[in-house]
Amino acid sequence: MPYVMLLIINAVFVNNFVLSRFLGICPFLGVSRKTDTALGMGFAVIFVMGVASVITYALNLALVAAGIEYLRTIAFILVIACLIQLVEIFVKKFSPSLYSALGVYLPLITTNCAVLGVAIMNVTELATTNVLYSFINGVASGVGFTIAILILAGIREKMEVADIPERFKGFPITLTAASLIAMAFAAFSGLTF
Amino acid sequence: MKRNIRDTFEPLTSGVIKNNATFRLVLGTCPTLAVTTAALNGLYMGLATTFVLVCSNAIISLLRKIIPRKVRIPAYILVIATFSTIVEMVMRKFLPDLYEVMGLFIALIVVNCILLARAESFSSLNPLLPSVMDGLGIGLGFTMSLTLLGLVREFFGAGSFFGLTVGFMQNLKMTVFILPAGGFMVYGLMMVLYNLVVGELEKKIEAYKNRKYIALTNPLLAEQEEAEQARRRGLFGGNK
Amino acid sequence: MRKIKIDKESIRLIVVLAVIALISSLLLAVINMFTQVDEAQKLRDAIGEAYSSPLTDRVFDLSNYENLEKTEVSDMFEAEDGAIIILSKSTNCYNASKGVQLLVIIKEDKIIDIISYAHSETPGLGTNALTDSYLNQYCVYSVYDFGYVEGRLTDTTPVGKSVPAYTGATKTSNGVKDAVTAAARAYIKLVKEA
Amino acid sequence: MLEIILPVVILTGIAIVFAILIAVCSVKFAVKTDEKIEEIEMLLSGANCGACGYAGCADFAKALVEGKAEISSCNATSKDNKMKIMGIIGGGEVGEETIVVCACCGGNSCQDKYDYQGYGDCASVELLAGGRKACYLGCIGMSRCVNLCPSHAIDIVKGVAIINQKKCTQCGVCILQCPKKIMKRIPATAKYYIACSSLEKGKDVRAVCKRGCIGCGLCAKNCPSEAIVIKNNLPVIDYSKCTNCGLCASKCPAKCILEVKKD
Repeated sequence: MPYVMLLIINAVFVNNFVLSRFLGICPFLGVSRKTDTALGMGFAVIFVMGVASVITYALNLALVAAGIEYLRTIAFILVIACLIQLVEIFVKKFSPSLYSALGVYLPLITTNCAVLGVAIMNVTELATTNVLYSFINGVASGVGFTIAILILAGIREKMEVADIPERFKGFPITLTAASLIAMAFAAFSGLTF
Repeated sequence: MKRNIRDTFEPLTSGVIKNNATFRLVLGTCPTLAVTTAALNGLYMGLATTFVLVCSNAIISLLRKIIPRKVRIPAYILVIATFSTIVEMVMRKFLPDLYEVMGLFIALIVVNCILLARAESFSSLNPLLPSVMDGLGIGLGFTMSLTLLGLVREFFGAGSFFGLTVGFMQNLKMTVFILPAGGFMVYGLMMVLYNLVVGELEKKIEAYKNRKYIALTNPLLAEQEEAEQARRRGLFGGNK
Repeated sequence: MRKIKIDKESIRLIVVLAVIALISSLLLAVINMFTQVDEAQKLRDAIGEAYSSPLTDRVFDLSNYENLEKTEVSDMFEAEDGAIIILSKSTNCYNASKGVQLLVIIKEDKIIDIISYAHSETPGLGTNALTDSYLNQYCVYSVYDFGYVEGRLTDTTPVGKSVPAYTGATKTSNGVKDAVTAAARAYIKLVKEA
Repeated sequence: MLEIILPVVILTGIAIVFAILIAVCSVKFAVKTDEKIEEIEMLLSGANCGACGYAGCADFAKALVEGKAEISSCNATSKDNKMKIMGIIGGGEVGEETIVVCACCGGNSCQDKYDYQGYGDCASVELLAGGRKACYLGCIGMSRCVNLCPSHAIDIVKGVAIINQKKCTQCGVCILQCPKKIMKRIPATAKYYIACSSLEKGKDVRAVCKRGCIGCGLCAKNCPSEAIVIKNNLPVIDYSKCTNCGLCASKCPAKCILEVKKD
């Protein structure tokens, strides 16, 4: 049990996927305009990361057994792309509003480095023999991603009404805000396990 | 519609400045922040990405009529991943020392959003040559902005310039620029600078084009314009 | 489940994706065949470069050697002049996909040279702790200076003898320290006590 | 041989499994979008300018299919596309092709009532006693239309707005936004237009603006096809009769009948 807690704290705070490992920045900047779309995006990423972790874990066993390590990246990203396609179909069917809000950014989750990053990290660094740990790590990283994107979305909503210099409007001010959040999260880098 | 020569080369020029991937389209930000801890890394990453981007754009534009809409993303991703894995394998065998330096970046290319974004928005809708041009343009624009970012972060963060340490910066260097926080900040500020410079430039060109066009339509205005020019030339001693 | 009508569209969808996957995997498999890098040969070349004297063909039995936590000693060679060359890998660093792999050369219980063989640390940040100038700081120590509690890697190196971590690359420095400690322990276990 | 077959089997296996899954799901969870909407959306200009009163071309296409909107309310789409769209939804009339011009050529040659030092564009100046220009219907020249034009086709030259017909998509945003309402539509075939909209008598116009139309009626007298009629001191061209001969423009003493150039 303590190992799991450490795993979660590590994935959410210490090695937060967006703020310290620089993965998944495109949707992080793109979709964080409003908190509800950010939340929708966060849940989609959590779902995909969780399922992807389990499937890629099993897939990796097959690849290692077959001895074809080089296929790992392409197999993983194919699985993730198909998963995203399924998520897109479900979201389009069951919540059109979220679908129109996410819109162009839903396919971008596919190339989302975070999802592939989790998949590969589960296999290389974590190298656990227990699929449950990689699932928990996937979900925890998704939660870390959601927390980061929610914080930024909250700030960006405040910034809509703030008086920002002309040139800073749009992405530059978002990046500066993200930089401050990253600085805050850097405080967690002390507690390693 | 027939694509004249200007149209096919237009994506190349517009890719570099007008819709530069890093500063204008804000794509491929993951490797941009992760890799630009040094200018050389930015350069290598940019070149590697350009190569894979051009090849994948070419193949995807060839296959665009065959790939059905519903499964377009997995198909594009397969093409992109295949190319970058091939590049990594070939480089590992035949260029070991270059692979030693760039090995890490090649693996990062697969997750680069630019490739899929360009595949989805451009090369899956246009014939071969414009797609290749677009790949080249966006790639070179990406390389330029990555090297620029790498330069700034390396100079302030590690006090070195393309790897050679700069004397006076040694006791001034702030490693925060190398860390993620610095990365975001430098990226934001550079974007402001970029928009400032390129924005003004474009406005001037736009105004000039409109002005030239308007002189045609409105003879009286044209005369006033010439009178204005002559007065100004008279005022400043008139160049030859 | 009501009968899904198999229309031409979904058939085409499956066929196209399968064909693309087939072609790309075929391509990759073939290219991989031709670009198989012979790891052992690469290692021997690296050792040849790093250490002048030729290697004897003495083989160390590493199969039942129990590695320390998060480290792995993958190869050990003996040079003719008695020096032992160990390739040790540690994953207690920033990016563990390739970890930190060091070639540690030990002669008469003293570490005489350390070379970084392979790593996947962030360029410009982690690589500062893998430069020769930083690694040479370890070359003053003997094999016995690296403490370890049986099976569990601890930082019990005697005070004053430990090498300070490189600021800004603490995780990589820890990786280097663990790799060197693992190499030292392997040397003691397999060479001295064997 | 095995190293070749194994990876191929594994990767193709994954691809087939997921492709089947996607095919099944896309059929089972198909959202009934009327493909007519997509078809129409392809034909529309895609400028998303909003002049038709809908959020974008997608909304406009849906409204068209449901019969709530008329194709003629969109000016940005080309004529033959409109015909095709009419074919799809069967009905509605095309509405003739038009271009947009600015019915004023005063600008700096028109005196100011006061010197405006504040923020904002034409709309804010308009709140202050009907704008800074002495002529009530003169172009204020604070580039509100320039900023709002989606295709950057308008430019303020010598204080008056000029529309670059090459870039203009006739979306009509400037017509909606101009506080003075002096942007007007003329048939695409027209070559000449009256670049003034002042209804004052000649004496008052000339006192305020050097370029305004003094309502002398020379253009009406000299027009061979009697296409021009003077209504309260301002000539109005009846474009059905106008043969684009250009006589009126040459005869006009104030030179405020301008030619439209689309090269």
